[in-house]
Amino acid sequence: MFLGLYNYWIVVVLMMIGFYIVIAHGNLIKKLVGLTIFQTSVFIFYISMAKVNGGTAPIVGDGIEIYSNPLPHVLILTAIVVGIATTALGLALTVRIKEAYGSIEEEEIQKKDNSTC
Amino acid sequence: MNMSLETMLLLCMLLPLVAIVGIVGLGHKPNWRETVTISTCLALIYLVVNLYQGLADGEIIRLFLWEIFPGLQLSFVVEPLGMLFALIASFLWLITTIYAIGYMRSHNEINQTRFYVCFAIAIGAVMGVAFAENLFTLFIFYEVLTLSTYPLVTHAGTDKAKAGGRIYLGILLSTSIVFLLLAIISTWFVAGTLDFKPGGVFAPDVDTTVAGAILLLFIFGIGKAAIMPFHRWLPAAMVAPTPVSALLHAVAVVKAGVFTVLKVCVFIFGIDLLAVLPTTQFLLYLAGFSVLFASLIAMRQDNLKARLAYSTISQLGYITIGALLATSAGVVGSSMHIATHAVGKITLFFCAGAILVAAHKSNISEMRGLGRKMPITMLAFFIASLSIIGLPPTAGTWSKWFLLMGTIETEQWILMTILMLSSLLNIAYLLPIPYHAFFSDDNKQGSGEGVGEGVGEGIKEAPLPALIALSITTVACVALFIYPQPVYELATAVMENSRINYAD
Amino acid sequence: MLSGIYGLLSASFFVAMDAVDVAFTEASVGAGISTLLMFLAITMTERRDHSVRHKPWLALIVVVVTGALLIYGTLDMPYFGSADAPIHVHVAPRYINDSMQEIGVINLVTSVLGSYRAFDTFGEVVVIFTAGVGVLALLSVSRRPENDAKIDALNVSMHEQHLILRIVIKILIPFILLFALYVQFHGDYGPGGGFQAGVIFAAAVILYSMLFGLSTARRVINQPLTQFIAALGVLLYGSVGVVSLLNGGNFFDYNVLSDDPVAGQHLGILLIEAGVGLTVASVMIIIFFNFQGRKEYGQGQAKGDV
Amino acid sequence: MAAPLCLLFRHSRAAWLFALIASGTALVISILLLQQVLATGLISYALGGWQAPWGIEYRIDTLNAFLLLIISSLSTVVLLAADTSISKEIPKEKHSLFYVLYLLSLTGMLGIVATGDAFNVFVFLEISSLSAYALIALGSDRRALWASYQYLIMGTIGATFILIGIGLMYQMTGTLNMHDLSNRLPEVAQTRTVFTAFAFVIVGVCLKLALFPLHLWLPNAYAYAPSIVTAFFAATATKVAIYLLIRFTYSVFGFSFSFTALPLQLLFVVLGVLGIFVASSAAIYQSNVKHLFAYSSIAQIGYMIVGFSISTVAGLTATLLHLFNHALMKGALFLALAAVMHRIGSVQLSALKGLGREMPLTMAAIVAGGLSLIGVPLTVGFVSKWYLVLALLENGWWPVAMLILLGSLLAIVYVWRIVEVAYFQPRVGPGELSKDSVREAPLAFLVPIWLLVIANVYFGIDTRLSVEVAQTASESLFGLSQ
Repeated sequence: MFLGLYNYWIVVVLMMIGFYIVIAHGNLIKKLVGLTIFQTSVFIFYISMAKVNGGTAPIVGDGIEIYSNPLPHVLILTAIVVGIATTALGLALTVRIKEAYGSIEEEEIQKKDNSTC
Repeated sequence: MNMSLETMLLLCMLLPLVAIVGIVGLGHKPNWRETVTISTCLALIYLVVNLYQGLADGEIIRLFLWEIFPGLQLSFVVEPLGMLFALIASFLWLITTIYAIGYMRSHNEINQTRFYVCFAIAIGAVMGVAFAENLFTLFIFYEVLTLSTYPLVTHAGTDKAKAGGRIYLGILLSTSIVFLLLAIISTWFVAGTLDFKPGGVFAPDVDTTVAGAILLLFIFGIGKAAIMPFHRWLPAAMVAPTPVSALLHAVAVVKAGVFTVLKVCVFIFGIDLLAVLPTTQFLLYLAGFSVLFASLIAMRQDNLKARLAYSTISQLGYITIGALLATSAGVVGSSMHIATHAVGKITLFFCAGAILVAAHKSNISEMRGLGRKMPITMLAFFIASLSIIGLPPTAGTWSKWFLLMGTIETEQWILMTILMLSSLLNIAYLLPIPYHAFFSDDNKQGSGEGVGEGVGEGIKEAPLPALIALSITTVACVALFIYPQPVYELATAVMENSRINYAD
Repeated sequence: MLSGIYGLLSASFFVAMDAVDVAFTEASVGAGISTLLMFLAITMTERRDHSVRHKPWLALIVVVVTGALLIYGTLDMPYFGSADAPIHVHVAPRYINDSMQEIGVINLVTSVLGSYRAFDTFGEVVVIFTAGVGVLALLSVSRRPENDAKIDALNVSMHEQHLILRIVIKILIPFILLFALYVQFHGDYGPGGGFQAGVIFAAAVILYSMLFGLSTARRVINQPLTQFIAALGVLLYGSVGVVSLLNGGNFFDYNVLSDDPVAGQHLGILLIEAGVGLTVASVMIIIFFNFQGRKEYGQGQAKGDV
Repeated sequence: MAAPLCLLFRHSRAAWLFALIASGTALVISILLLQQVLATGLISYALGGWQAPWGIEYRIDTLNAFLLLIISSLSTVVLLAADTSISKEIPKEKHSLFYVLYLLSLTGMLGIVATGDAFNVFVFLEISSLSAYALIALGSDRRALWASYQYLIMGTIGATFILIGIGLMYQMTGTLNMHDLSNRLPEVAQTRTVFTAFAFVIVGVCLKLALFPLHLWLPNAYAYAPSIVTAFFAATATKVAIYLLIRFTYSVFGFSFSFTALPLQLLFVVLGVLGIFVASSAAIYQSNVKHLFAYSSIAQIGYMIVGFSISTVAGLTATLLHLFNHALMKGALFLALAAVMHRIGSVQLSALKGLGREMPLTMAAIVAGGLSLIGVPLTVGFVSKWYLVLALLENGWWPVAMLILLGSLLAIVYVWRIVEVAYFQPRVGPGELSKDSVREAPLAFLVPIWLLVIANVYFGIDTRLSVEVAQTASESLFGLSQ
C-alpha cells in the first residue's frame, strides 16, 4: 500500500518545504520562492494524478491505447500561468517595497511602520 | 374638517416630521421657527383630542402602513392606554415648547434649531410609541426616541454633556438591544405574534419558566423605565437643558418606558399569566427596592435636578410595581400615575429650570429664602411636591390610592410598607425645599453667601413664557384631583378592555 | 538559482509523467522566466540574507499539521498510476475517445484546453493580462529624457564588452522567433501551443534587450505597442467567443464557426491560441521591460544623486 | 445568457465612462438574471457548447443571482464616485490602468459567483485577487505596498489550499463540475481523502474570508488601499468568499457531510463569536477610521459565520440577508470616507473634528451607516440582526443570541466615537487646514453615497425583496443538499 502512494508523499514533503519557507522566512523574495515551490509541488501532485500505468502522453497516435488523463494537464497549464502571474506581481511589489522602505526584511519593515504611525 | 380619523392618526406621527422642514428652513429666523413649532403643537393637540373623541365614541381607529417582515407590520391603533399617554405627551409638549422658548432664549443656548428639530422628532416618536399596535412598531419608535433625544442630552457639547450622553445612549441602547430585542424576538418565537392583545398573546399552557425569563428580559430591557440597576442614565441625562429634562426625562422618555412596561404586562403577558410567573415576585421586589433606594439617594442630593431625577426613578418604580401586581387596581393606578406623575414632575422641573434661569442656582442649599423672590415658582413647586407625595388636594392622591389598593388586594404587605415609607421619604426630600425657600433667611448662612446675596439682589421671577408654562401645569395638578374623570375612565377602560376580551 | 534548477527538475518530472505539454511550459516558465525575474528582483533589492526566521516553531507546527493532514488524506487515494481511479473513468474517457471526432486535434491537451475548457483558458489569459497590468501599475515609470541619455551611455559602455555574445545572439534570435512560431502552430499536433510560444517569443525579445540595452529594445518594441498587443490577444480570444455567440451557438462554441464542426473547432482553437500567444508574449515583455526599466531608473537616479 | 458578463473587460484602455457602462450592463444583466431565476429556477449555460461535466458551465440559481446582483450593483454605485476620488489619490497616468484592474477584479468576482466549475472558481479567484493586490498597492501610502504584499502571500496560500482541495476532490470523483461533484461525492464521502479535501477548501476559503483568526491581512489592506478600492472590496470581496463557503459546504459537499465530518458548527460559532468580540474591540481602539471600519467588517463577517453555522434555513437566510445588508452599509460608509479623504486628505479620527458642520450630508451618511451597523430599527442592520437572533432562538441557542447582541453594543461604542468627534468637537485646526477649504463633498460622491444610504433605509423598511430572495436561495440550498 505504501508503495502505491509514495509519489504523493514526496509531493507533500515538497509542498511543506515550500509552505514552511513562506511562513517562516522574513525575506520577502525568499517567501516568494517558497510560494513558487509550494505551488509547483501542487502542480506535480495534479500531474501525478493524471498518470496511468503504461500510458503515454495524450497525443493521439496510431496503435496507442492508453493515454494519460489530459484534463489535469490542462488545469496545470492554467495553474502555472497563474503561478507565474502571482510571482511576477509579488516581485514587482517587492521591488516597490524595497524602494519605499529600503529593505525587504519583514521585521525591519514592520519596525519602520510602527515608528511612522 | 372631514379628515378621517385614520388620517389623523397618521398625521400625529407625520406632523412633527413636517414641522422639521419648517424648522430647518426657518432656522435663521427664531420667531418664525418657533411659530412653526408652536403651531405644530397646537395642531397635534387638535389631532389627539379628535382621536380621543373618536375613541370615546367607540370607534376603532386602526392604521396599517406596511409589512416589514412577513407577519410583522408597522401598524397603529388607538386604545385607551395609548390615548392617555398621547394626550399627556401632546399637551405637555405644547407647554414645554412655550417654556423652552423662554428658557432657551434667556439662557442663550447654542444650536437652537437642532434643538427644536430633535424635539419634534422625539415627540413624533412618542406618538408612535403611544399608538403602536404591536410590540415591533413600538420597539422601532422606542429606538427612534432614544436616538433623537441623544443630541438633546449632549446639547451643551461640553465634556460633561458628552459623558452624560454617552451613559444615556449606552444604557438605553444596550438594554434595548440586548434584552428588549431578545425579549421581543423570543416572544415572536414562542407566541408567534407581537400584536398587543388584551389578555396576552401567550398560549395558556405556555411554559412558565420560559415566559418568566422573557418577562425578566422585558423588564430589564425597557431601560427607559429606569429600574435599578439600569437607572444610571436618568441622572446622567440631567446635563441636558431643563426643557429637555422636563419633557423627555420626566415625561416622554421615562413614560415611554413605563408605558411599554404596562403594555407588555397587560397586553403581551396578560395579568392572569403574569400573576403565576415565577419571576414576577422577584421583579416586584426589585422595583420596590428601586423605589426605596432611589428615594434614599434623592435625600442626599444637593443638586436640585439630580434630586428630582432620583425622585423620578423612585416614582417609576411605583408604576412598574402597579403593572406587575397584576390586579386591576394596580394597573389602573399605574396608568393614572403615568398621568399624574407627568404633570407633577414636569412642574417641578419647570421650577428648577426657572430658578436656574432667573437666579442661576442649581443647588438646593443655595435656595434658602428664594421663595420671597420667586413666589409663584416656589408655590408651584410646593403644590407639585404635594402631588408627587400623594397628598390631597393634588392629582397624585388618586394614583397612589389605587396603587396601595393594589398591594393590599394582593396582600403584598412588604410592598405596601415600601410604598408608604417611600411616600414619607418624598415628604422628607421635597417639602424642605419650598419650606426653606419661604421660611428661612438666606443671609444666615456663612461663607459664600456674599456672592449669592449679590446675585440675589437681581433675582426676579422667571421669564414670562416659563412662568405661564409652570402655572398651567400646576393648575393641572390640582385640576386632576378635582376632576380626574377622563384619566380615570381611560385607565379603567384599559382594564375593562382586557377583561372583556379575555373572557371571550 | 536553486529554484531554476528546481523548475527544470520538475519539468523533467512532468515528462516522466507523460505530461509533455506541461513540461514544456514549466521548463520555459519555471526554469526560464520566473528565475530571470527572481534574479532581476534580487539584483534590484539586495543579495544579502540576514533574515531571522521568526517563530520557526509555530511555523513548523502549522506545516507539520498541514502535511500530516495531507498524508492522512492521501491514505484513501487510489494508487499512483492505477488506471481505474475515478478520474480516469468518469470524465476523461470522453476527451480521449471522442475528441477526435468532435474536434479533430491530435494533441488531446490542446483540445481540452482550447475547446472543452476554453473558458478556463480564457480565464488564464485574463490572469496573465491582469498580472501585466498590475506590474505596469506598480513599476512603470514616466521616463525622463535626460535619464535616458545617461542610461544609454551606461549601456553602450557595458555592451561593448560582450561583443561576441552579441553576435551569437543576433544570429540566434531569428531562429528563436521561428521556433516560437513553430510551437505556436504546432500545438495541434505535438506539445506546444500559444502559451509556450508566447514565452519563447518573449524570451527572444528579452535576450535581445539584455544585450542591446533596454532603450534599444524599446525602440523596436515600444511599450504602448506591447500593451496594445496584450489587449488585442485577450480581445481576439473573447471575440472568438462572441462570434460564436452571434452565430447562434454558445459562448466559445466553435462548431458554428464553420459549416463543418470539426473545421470550426480547428479554426476556433487556432484563433484562440493566437490570442493566447499574443497576450502571453506581450505581457512577458511588459513585465520584463518594467522590471528592467525600473532598475535602470533606480540606477540612473542613484547616479544622478551622486 | 451569462456570457456577456465576461466580455466586460475587453478594452484595455477603458476610461471611467466605459467602466461605468460595463458595470452598469452587468447590473442590468444580473437584475434580469435574478428575475428569471426567481421565475423559472435554475439556469445552466454550457460554455463552448460542451455539456457539463465535460465543458464548463455557468450555473445560476437564486444564490448566485443574488450575489451577482449585490456585486454588480455595488460596483456600479462605487464607480460613480471613482472618477472624482482617484483624481486625487492616484497619479494621472495610472488612471486607465486603475479602471482596467477594477474591471478585471469585478470580472473575477462575477466569474467566481457565476461559474459552476470548481477549477474555474480557482481561475477567477486568481483574477480577482491579482487585480486586488495591484489595486491595493496603488494606494498612496507606502504601507499600501506592504499591506498588498501580505495580502498577496496570504491570498496565494489560500488559493493554493483551495487548489489542493479541488485536486483531492477531483482525485476521488473524476469531475470538476460542482453539481456533478455533489452527486458523486456521497459515494466516497467516508474516505479520508474527501475529508482532507474538505478541510483544505474550508481553510483556504476562510483565509480569503478573513475569518478570525485568519484576518490579519485585512485591516491594513483596507486601510491603505485607495478609498474607492476599499469601498468596492469592503462591499463585495468578502461576500464572494462567503459565497464560496456556502457553495462548497452546502452544494458541493452536501449539508449532511459538511456538518458531520468536522465539528464545523461548533468551530464556526466559536470563531464567529470570538471574531465579533475581538474585532469589535480592536475597532474601538483604532485612530484611523478606515482601520476602524475594516475591523468592523471582520466583526460583521463573524455575524455571517454565526448565521452560517446554525445550518438551518433560517440561519442561512440571516447570513444571506446580512451579506446583502452589510454590502449596503459598508459601501455607504467607505464611500463617505472616500469623500472625506477627498476633501481633507485624511481619515484619522482627529481629522474628523467638527466635520458634521462642514460636510453635513457626508457625515449624516456615516451616521446612518453606523446606525445600520449597530442594528437600529428602520435600517438594514436591524433586519439582519432580527433574523439572525430569530434563527438562533429557533435552534435554542440562547447564549449565542445574547452574545451577538452584546457584540453589537461594541458597535455602538465605535460608531459613537466618530459621531462625537464629528458633531461635538469644534473644528479647530490651526495650521492644519484653513477653515474654508473644507466644503461638502462634490456631487459625484453625494449621489452614490446617498443612493446607498437610501437603500439602507429602504431595505430596512421594506424587506420583501431581500428576504424573499434570501429565503428562496437558502431553501434551494437545502433542497440541493438533500
